[in-house]
Amino acid sequence: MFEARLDQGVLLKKLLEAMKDLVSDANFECSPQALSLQAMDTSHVALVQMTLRSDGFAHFRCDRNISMGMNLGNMSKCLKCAGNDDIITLKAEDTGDSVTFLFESPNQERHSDFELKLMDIDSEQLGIPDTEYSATVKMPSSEFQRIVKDLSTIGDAVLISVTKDGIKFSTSGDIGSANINVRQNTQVDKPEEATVVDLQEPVSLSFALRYLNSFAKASPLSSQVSLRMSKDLPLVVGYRIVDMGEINFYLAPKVDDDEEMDNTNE
Amino acid sequence: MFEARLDQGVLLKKLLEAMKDLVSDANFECSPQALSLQAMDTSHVALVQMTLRSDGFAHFRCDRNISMGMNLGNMSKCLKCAGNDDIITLKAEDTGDSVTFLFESPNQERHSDFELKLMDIDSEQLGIPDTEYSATVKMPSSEFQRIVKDLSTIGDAVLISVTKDGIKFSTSGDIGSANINVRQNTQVDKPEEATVVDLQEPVSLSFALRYLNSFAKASPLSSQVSLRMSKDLPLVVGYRIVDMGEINFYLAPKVDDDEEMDNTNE
Amino acid sequence: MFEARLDQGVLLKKLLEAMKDLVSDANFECSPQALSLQAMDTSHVALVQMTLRSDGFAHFRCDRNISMGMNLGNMSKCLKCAGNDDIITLKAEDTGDSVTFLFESPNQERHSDFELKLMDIDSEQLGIPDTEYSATVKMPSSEFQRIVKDLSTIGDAVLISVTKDGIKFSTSGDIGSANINVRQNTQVDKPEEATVVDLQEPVSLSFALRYLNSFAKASPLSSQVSLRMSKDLPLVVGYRIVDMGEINFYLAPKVDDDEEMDNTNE
Amino acid sequence: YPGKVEKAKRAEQSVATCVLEVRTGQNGAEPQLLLVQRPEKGLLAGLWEFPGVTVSAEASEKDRKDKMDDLLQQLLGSELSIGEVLQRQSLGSIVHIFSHIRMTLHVENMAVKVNSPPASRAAGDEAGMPATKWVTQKQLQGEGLSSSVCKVAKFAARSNASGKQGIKRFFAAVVKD
Amino acid sequence: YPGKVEKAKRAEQSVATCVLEVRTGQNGAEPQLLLVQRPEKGLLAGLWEFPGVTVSAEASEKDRKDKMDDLLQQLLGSELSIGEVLQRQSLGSIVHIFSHIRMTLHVENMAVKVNSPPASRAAGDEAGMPATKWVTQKQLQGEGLSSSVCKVAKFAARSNASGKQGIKRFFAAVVKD
Amino acid sequence: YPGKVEKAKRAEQSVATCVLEVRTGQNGAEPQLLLVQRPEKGLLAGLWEFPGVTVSAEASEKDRKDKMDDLLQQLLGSELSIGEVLQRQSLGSIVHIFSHIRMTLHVENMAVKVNSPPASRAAGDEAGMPATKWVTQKQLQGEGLSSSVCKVAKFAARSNASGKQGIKRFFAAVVKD
Repeated sequence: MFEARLDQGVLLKKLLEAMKDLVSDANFECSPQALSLQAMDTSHVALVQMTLRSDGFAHFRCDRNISMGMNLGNMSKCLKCAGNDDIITLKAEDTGDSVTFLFESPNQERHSDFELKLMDIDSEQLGIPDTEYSATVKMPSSEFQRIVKDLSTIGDAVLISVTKDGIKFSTSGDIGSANINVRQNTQVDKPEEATVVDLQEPVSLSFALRYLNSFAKASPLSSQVSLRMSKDLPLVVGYRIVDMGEINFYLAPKVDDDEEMDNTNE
Repeated sequence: MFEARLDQGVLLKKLLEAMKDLVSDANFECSPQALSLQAMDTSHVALVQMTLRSDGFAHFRCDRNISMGMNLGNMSKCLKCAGNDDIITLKAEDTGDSVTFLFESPNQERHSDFELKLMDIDSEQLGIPDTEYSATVKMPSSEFQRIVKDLSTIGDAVLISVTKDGIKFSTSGDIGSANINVRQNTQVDKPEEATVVDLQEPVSLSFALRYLNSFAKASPLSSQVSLRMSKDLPLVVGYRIVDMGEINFYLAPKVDDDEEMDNTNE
Repeated sequence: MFEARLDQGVLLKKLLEAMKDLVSDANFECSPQALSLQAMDTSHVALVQMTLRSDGFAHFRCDRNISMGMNLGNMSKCLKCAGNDDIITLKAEDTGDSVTFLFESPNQERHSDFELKLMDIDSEQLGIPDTEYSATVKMPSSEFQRIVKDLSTIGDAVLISVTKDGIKFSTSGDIGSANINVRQNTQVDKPEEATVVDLQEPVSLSFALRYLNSFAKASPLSSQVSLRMSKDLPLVVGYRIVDMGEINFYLAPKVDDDEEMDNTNE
Repeated sequence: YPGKVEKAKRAEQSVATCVLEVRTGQNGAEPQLLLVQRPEKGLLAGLWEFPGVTVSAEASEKDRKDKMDDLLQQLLGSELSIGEVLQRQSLGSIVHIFSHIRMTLHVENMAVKVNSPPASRAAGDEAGMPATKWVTQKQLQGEGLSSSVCKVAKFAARSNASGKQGIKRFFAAVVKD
Repeated sequence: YPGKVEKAKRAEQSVATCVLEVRTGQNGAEPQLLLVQRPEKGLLAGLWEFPGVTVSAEASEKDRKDKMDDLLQQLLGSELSIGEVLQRQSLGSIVHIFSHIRMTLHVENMAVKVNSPPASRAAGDEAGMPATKWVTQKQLQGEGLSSSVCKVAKFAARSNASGKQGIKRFFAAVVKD
Repeated sequence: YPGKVEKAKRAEQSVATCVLEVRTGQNGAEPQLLLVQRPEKGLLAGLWEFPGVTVSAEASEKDRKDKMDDLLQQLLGSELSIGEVLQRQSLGSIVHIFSHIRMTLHVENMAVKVNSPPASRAAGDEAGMPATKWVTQKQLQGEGLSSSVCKVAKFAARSNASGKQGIKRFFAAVVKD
């Protein structure tokens, strides 16, 4: 028996919005410690890792570890039927082939249940080592979202360079080139507006903008995003979910002599 | 000579928005008592009946009964040119082949007239008997709109069941199933938030969701919607227009062994 | 060396939005007096003339006259990356083949530079004589925008008639006909709501609505628009940019016996 | 305002067409639909379609039904008269645009009970008469139908389906003065 | 930033093309447009098109006009020279994408007055010369034109139409230094 | 709620397919891809496709690999066994909708090193065996492939391209209990 009750149901709605365009099907892993998910996008270039700790739920019961395979598009359809103020409860039998979502309005006047069929999903589980990164930048998530969106109108790839003064995003394309610099800035009225650089050594890596745009859909989850980079390692784009856990996106850097992968005539 | 002046022109705009996707052409019947309309949708599954009483108009003159056939899409185009605060006047000669819409801005600075050609529309008039219904539910119209919209993402048909405690909407589809319960609730701060069940006997009927979604476009007309149901009879979805009249939508229940009608390959 | 710094960068954003759908490529002419542009739309029916005086800029340096050919669509993409509060600086070398846009956020935390390639554009320069117009109407730009949008749902061409009492816009099409009258009105609380007619003699001319709709995209630049007309001469639709300059659109009147030009089967 | 801007116009044409369905009432026998072959020359030459007849744009529903009765009488002779009309209803109209013609198809649907299945007629069997054939709904899908005929078939199929759950059967028709 | 991402590129080609219209000035005689047949091999082999000549991407408008003059001289010989040029204007350019070629068509429009209608020339009439023919605007629509030629024809038709209500005739051209 | 509304269903079919690539390791020699010809009758008769075998909808990835091994063994006999498998990976699945069939294609990609290029086999060379041929990626584009095969080819090409910058090479796979 698995049962988890989340007072702030909107969190789950936002999580699905953040993941559903990147990953079509994934296994939600339930354990006494957490509800978690790890999945690659279809092109195997990006990886998403989400953890919601059991102590962040209003109620959490997990008798034995189970894995619930779901189509994230269908799950998102379902969650769109929940109000933003609704309390959401997930329920699944250990041996069942479905999961139930209960939505309760705050005044208990309306309650809904949605039963979703589970799927068998073959998925490789990857071990993500605890790495020290050369550079970690925390910045407003809305700022990051806007930058990658803006640069996408100019080019396909972005070069991200971190120095002790700040972070620079550069791209170029048919019509010209662009550089956006954001300076370290800790003198702010609200902590969520700060931009903080934590640097071991300067680093400069290139990434496909369309993945970053996809990751940035997680912005509603947190006012700050953290970007972690080391030479020749994947970029980690992380959003903390207060009192609950986090969602991290991993993106392999672009190899320099790589052919543009969107070339295939589709 | 027909002439009707409506201080709250926005009402007419909302009415057209509520009907134009369901019905393409219809006759507006003018009599000294009312401006009214009755029409079936093209598939003859739903019927809409609108009545605006003459005493609800600022000025109303109808020398003899006339019938004005209009394409609701064109009429809606026309009304979209009226401001929400505009006073709208309809004018038609008894033997003319056009109707004129006058729009006056509240400060009289701007006035516009739109002349629309009338059409000859063959239409059957149906007699709608005054029926006692087994169940009548009044609920917030926005709530009803949201429920039918939400359920449309899961299935094509909805089973509506009314008991003395409340009303339940159920559907199922490829990805799973859903139930939404709304409880009777009369302890509300604002009367428009109440859900009131008036029950002779419990009733449970199945309807095509796409028609309900279409009806729900009338929500801006009234904060409350009434659902009236009896076994084997059409559902009536009604919206009252304060001091003016009402608009009622009738929908035939789905026959159980019916083939899904959207099957044709279009 | 050309360098121009505009504290209200949003002005430039709005200008591009006003022009980019009408004109695809154009030369920006830089002189010590002004940054200006003149261009015809691709069908050569309309002409746009924009002038931003050098004294309206926070900083303006133009060592020698240069002409910067740009694709307005690309320039607009670039400017969309500027925040509405950003300070925008344009920079170009006298002999360079690119222009640089600098965007600085008000708190200097973020600064971006976009380099756009310049194009060689063959363009005729037309001399626009200073004409006395028979009728000049100043009216709220939002009102004008709404009128031409509304009439576009009915017809393709609009007849604009000015008398001493006001201005009338008329159209007709398949579904009917429409007239919108706006009266002279100088008794207003806010000057931007006034409608003022300055008339030498009544005038009545016909124009293609799709161009007027395109011109009306300049409405965010100014709360008032001026319409200037004389018999057999182009209409001038003008927007003043406070302390900076103006943008004027010229549209040739429709010749009466003209075949409708959208007839070609596209 | 001096007259509206003129647009290039297509010729307007109104056609009454009927999806005629005969049922033998025998167990398991599927209803048969009547198709008629167009003349070998002209628009959509030689294609099969539901029986149709050109009517004036101002024709009332009754005018159209009369014209259709004439056509069916001519096509089927006495065959049809022996059958009992189970159902007959106007389904509404469809507009079909050809390059030079804007055709409004007024579609009606008629179900007739017969004792034995009617015979098809090949071209030339009878002088001056078009070829006819009877097909089931399923066979219809295999025919090389023109897109306007497909539209009619779908329209009729949908109307029939909806007929079962139509709203009209709940209310009495009001006869207007 | 180290060079932009490369994309697969189509070969670029610039072509000057001219919609040449001759008018005899006779009552009711419609203007005739010149079409030229493409070579039997290669891109769009054998199709009819407006006379066109490849120019360099950097060619100025004057360069293109000169090249077009040469081409027309060659195609029409002395025939054209007897005519009075009524109108000649550059209409702008159209980009047409073939699978491997990105063709920019610089379109000009030229109207010439002649005394008698010019003659067409069949393929082979004159060694090394393409076939030519003269068609009215109406006949043009019946021709099997490639889509790029259709584009040019529409473009020219529209520009002509707009010419009547063009904005240029209201303002004097400024000669730049 | 009494059962969901039924929709017309397509037959479901699961197929394991493999983009098999052999490399001779010789300088400049392009990899060759194996195509197999479909039977002369039935769905997509006679078209060339990547080797494929129907599997049950519940087949695990291992089941599919086993079935593919059997198929390749049968198609290529001992030829393949002499080669060293350079790479083999499951690329995911593609759904292709035919009019009556909903086919899920489980695509894998396999690269094998061989000493000499393998031979094609014409239809009838060996009783009961389909024709096979080896083509380069380039030649593949010239083949008259069905759209489902095109999808597989693109899918494999993209997966290969992304392989170079895939995320998996950065993390160790976790073996689940």
